[in-house]
Amino acid sequence: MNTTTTRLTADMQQSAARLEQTWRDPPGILGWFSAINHKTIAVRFMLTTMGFFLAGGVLALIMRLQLARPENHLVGPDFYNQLFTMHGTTMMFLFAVPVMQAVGSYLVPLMLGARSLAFPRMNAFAYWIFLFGGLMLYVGFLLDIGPDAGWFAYVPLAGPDYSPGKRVDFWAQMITFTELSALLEAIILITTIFKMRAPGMTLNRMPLYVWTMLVTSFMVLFAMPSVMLASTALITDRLVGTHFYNPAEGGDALLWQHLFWFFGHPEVYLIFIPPLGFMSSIIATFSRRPIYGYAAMVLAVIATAFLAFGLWVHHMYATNVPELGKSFFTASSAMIAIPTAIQIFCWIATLWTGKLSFRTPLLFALGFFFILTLGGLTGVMLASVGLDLQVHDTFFVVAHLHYVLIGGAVFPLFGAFYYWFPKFTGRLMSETLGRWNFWLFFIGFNVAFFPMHLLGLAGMPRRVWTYPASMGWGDMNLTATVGAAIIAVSVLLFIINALKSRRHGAPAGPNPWGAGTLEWGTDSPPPAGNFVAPPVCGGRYPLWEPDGVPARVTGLDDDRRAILTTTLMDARPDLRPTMPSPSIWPFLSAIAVTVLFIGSIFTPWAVVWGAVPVAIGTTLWFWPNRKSTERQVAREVRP
Amino acid sequence: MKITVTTGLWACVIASALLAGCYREQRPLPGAPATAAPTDPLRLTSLQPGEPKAAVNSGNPYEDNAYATAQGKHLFKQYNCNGCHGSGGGGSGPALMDDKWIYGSEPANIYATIVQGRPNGMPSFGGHIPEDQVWQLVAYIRSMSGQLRSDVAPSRSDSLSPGKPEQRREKETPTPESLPQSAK
Amino acid sequence: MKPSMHESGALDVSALPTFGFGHRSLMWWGTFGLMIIEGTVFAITVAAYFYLRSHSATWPMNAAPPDMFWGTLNTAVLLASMLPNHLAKQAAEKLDLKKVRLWMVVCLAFSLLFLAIRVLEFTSLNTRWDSQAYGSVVWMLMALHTTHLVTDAYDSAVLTVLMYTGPLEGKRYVDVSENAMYWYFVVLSWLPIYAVVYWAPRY
Amino acid sequence: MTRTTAPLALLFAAAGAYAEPAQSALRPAGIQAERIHDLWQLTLAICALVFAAVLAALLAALWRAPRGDAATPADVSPLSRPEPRLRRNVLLAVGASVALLFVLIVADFQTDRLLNRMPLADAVNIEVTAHQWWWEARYDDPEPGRIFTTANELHIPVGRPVVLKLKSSDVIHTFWLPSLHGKKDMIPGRTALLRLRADQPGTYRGQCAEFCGFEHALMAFLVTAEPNDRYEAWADTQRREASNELSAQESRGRQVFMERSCVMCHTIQGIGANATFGPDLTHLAGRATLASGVLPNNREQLAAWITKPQQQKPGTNMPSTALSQEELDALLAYLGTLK
Repeated sequence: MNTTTTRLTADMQQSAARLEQTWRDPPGILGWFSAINHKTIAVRFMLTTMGFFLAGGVLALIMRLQLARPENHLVGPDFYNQLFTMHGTTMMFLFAVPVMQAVGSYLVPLMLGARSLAFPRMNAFAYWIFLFGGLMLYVGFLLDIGPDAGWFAYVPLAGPDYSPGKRVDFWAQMITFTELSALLEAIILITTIFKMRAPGMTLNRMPLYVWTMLVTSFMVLFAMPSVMLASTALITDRLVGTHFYNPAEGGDALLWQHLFWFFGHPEVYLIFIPPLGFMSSIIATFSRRPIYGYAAMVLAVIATAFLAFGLWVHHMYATNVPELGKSFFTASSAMIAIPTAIQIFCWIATLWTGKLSFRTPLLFALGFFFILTLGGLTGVMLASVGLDLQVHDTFFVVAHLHYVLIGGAVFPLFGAFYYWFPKFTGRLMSETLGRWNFWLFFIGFNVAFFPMHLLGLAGMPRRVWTYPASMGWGDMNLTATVGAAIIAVSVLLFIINALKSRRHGAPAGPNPWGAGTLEWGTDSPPPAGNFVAPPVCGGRYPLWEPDGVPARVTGLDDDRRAILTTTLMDARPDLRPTMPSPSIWPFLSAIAVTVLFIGSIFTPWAVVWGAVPVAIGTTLWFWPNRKSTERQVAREVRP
Repeated sequence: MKITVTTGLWACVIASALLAGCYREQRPLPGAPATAAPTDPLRLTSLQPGEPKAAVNSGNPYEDNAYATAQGKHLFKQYNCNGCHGSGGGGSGPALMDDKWIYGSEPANIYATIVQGRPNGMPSFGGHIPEDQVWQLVAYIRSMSGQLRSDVAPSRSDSLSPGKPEQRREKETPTPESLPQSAK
Repeated sequence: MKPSMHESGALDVSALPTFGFGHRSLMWWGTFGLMIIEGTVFAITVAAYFYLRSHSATWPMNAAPPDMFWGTLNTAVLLASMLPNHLAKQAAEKLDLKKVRLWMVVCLAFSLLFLAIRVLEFTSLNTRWDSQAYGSVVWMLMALHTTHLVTDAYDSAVLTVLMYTGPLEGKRYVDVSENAMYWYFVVLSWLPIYAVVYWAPRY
Repeated sequence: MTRTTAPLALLFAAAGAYAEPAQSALRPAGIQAERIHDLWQLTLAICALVFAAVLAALLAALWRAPRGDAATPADVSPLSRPEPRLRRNVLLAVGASVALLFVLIVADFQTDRLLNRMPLADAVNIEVTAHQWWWEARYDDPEPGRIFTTANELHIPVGRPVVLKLKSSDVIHTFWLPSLHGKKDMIPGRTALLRLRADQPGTYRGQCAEFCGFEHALMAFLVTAEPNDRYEAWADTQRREASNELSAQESRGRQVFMERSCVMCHTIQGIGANATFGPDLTHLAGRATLASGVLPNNREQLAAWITKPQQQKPGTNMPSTALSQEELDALLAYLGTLK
């Protein structure tokens, strides 16, 4: 397939060299901490989240070993409670949500034909904050300060009276870190998607994946403030004696549950919606045709986002919810299945009329259909008040949520890694290992989690560190543990495959899959400035357009970080702003903020004295440099 | 480069883990604490010949453990110490959150007071309350007058709040004091 | 798609301006995002306020409602500060450095004033954060908004200094204009909070 | 049940075929659990159908679609022309899903209504208070003299409605007795009502379903449903105080009870032990289990539970009590008299 690289003229080659010079990250250890190129940060972000994914997986394995036999004493209740709290917290806050934003922060600019993300320094800052928050949690865990009140930290158990010490405070501050990072990423992505699309990429030509990231980012803006408020109130209850959750002084334990689930349920969709975009990219490419029903897909995603805010109470049926309320939340919880169904049917229609090539990415996408559909259907069961009263807080729910999150998010995510790995590294991953990886994961997953449905119905509650032999749950638990081991092997294969292919994989070239979206129109891995010449977009699948190569943009300086911004709706060329250059200050500011947050766990005054270094750091981050400013002024064109 | 630094970060994590685990956060299950000192001989007065006897410092290990101190707080309520001592503010029994200590402020003194009882109404709980629970109570009682680190002392309870939570109280410097009038 | 894009192989954009105001600038979208987030935080806190109120027999719980004087005065000051703020914004969009400097300084003076009054507001709330849930949520509302006052005052201070010392370029005027927009948000978001903190306990 | 779902149903039935005493949502023994179980079977059938249909469509698509690879030119014509057949089929599929969902929602509303409309004539009122980590049950009665308290093992009459008033004394617990009804949270500062009725005599196991700390896993209880006369007889025994005709060793045991830590937490009616921090032991010997439904109530277990409870339930609030063999024997002998 034609690409820009195959038709470089001599002067374009010089220009490409200058661009590389302009956009690449500074060398050296200091340069490493000053890096702001969206691809550099995104790769670090992805590696970090994968690290947390593995950590959370190890915790899960220990839990499965403990539960493999009844009345097992491999670990005690104290450590077990820390294990499942850390597992849930890690997977939800340190893996699932951030990994989606990490992948997005790599792909979105490339898919839009942009040179960079908006606010690259803020992007670096968001990464460092996330990293420090996650490390804080794990250092605490290793020092026996691991949170032990569940990832949902229900008060009063997580409150000052029943969770003494600093364990829960570390958890609550970790929330502050990760939510801050996620909120910043959301702002960055929204701005990028609205203002930095290639000329001609009207909203209705935007790749479906970009749509999912746009919708997800907006959901973040509305969902995450809720949990930040909740955890702040929790920490003030614990540290300065406020009474938000103290019934004796007019507070209310359910206030926590409302605030938490108003965030917590949309969060599931923050995790689930971007993978819908992975699915659409992979299915289109490997069935050699556009996704059927573009408009329906977009509207379905938007509908999901709206409904997601209307069903948090279905986590609280067992509390005293008034009947009418329950009916409303039942209806909306069941209705959210419709948009997902629409998308599934559109994908099946696409496959039905496509020319299929069964490469590993498509295999993972197909795994989604089996697992997610099952998980979605158990979700419909949980939406019903009657059934929920029986299976709520049992292993049935554990099975359900893993079917939804692993089937709905992790399988497409793995597919996405196989699909875009060539773009990240310039090399293809091994197909053989890929197939082993997929089949082991698929089988292991079902062996591990299907029995949990039955366990739940047979009366086994969640979050139990052990169970009496007389309950007869032993065999199914043993089966689940075997399945967990199989999953571990397959993930190990994935790591081996990635490490091996990074060095010795088959060279990919710009577009190994013959895909249609812009990120495949540049080298693999892309140059520091993403595109030697920014493309102009002629359709939904520009690389599939009759003329193959999109027309390109000229007139952007290549000796400074000039980018093109376009208008909101129909992406007409608008401005030529200049992006900021690399800086150490985002990193240093992140450290200052970390000191403030951790300090405030021990004394409220940290908020005061900790604010000073933060103010200094952010000011120096913002403060312009005289020389480059003069260069800017020289070439300034006023509106 | 990328790899080395990431591994470096993880190395720091592991290293910090190898530091002595954080005793403040452990959840020691019932069973007498490792090094609880023998109790002070019964002394009904602080008057003594010659050099004032140096305060016995028993180093109650529970005073560095948030969980044990919080357990002490729960026991204080369950064994109805509030009945006489209010929530530390005092009632028919002396206040426990002030700087006055009739029978000494050291853990060993308080232990003795609980185990042996004192004239004028303090019953002897020896044998009734297991030793480790007594030490938990001792730790909590000292937190009431701010003797413990603020990261160990309990925060507010889920009940009517009598005032500042223990962890926010200023440290009172204990002054021995003769029996109150009422007791004479 | 406009024909110009397909006539030649290239689309020349060298004539486009290098900065622009309002929603043309990336900065505007960044600020817009912040405003959504913080607006949501305020909204949810207010919701929590009324949730707690709906579970309590008496409101405010064994405490007198806050004294009106300082809060009302501060509301007036905040509203008044929108004028210099508006003029600073206009001046920035006309790239008029002298006026920008003038009105930014006036804004700064205002921010010092309302921060001072805010301190007095805290003394007249008639409850403590650790007295009961009512006190907690009132202090939470006030603390959240005060944080915004402080940060906004600090941002404006830094910008003002920059306006005097330089180095200056066109997009700094955009920063001034976005800072002004954020100021609007801080002032206008205060009105519902003022209503909740000072009037809700009275009705 | 359709043919597709029959094997599935078996599979799930298998899940119910375990544990004695029963603790399974699939073995309802009371009207409320029955209703939920009916809803379950309908939902299971419909969901199984949908799942099968989606999978069939997918496999058909994979089977019939031609193969291609990266070199195959992509067919972009769908961007410009409509695809009426796909449109019709997708719309049909969506329509079918909406219809089935609607059926489920209606069935659910119906079930929910029935659950809330259970007849309550001549009901037994029990106030159940959850503690970390045991259950206190106070049987209410218009005559204050007939009110009595027990722990961890409830008896209820078959066929009579039971109204449980659920409370918590510390953190959130959840009362779950799957054979008779679904869950209800016990939230500090709030009271919840749970209405149920046992229609088959038997002993059913229940368990705390909300994570509540160390011993959440081992916080169980038993409910024995028996004919009304047997129930009334049981209730009368519960109302009696501990007997005072004791052998020398037994009265020595009572002395141990009063002089050691036991008396600090436990009540025994009629001997002046009135602490309520732990379960009421007035009729301990009459119970089948110890330690909130996890240990069989026999001499060895009881001895172990008194001397080293932390080995049975790490983190429990029961302190280990050091007793000489003589004291222990006496205490066990005395506790044995508490029928």
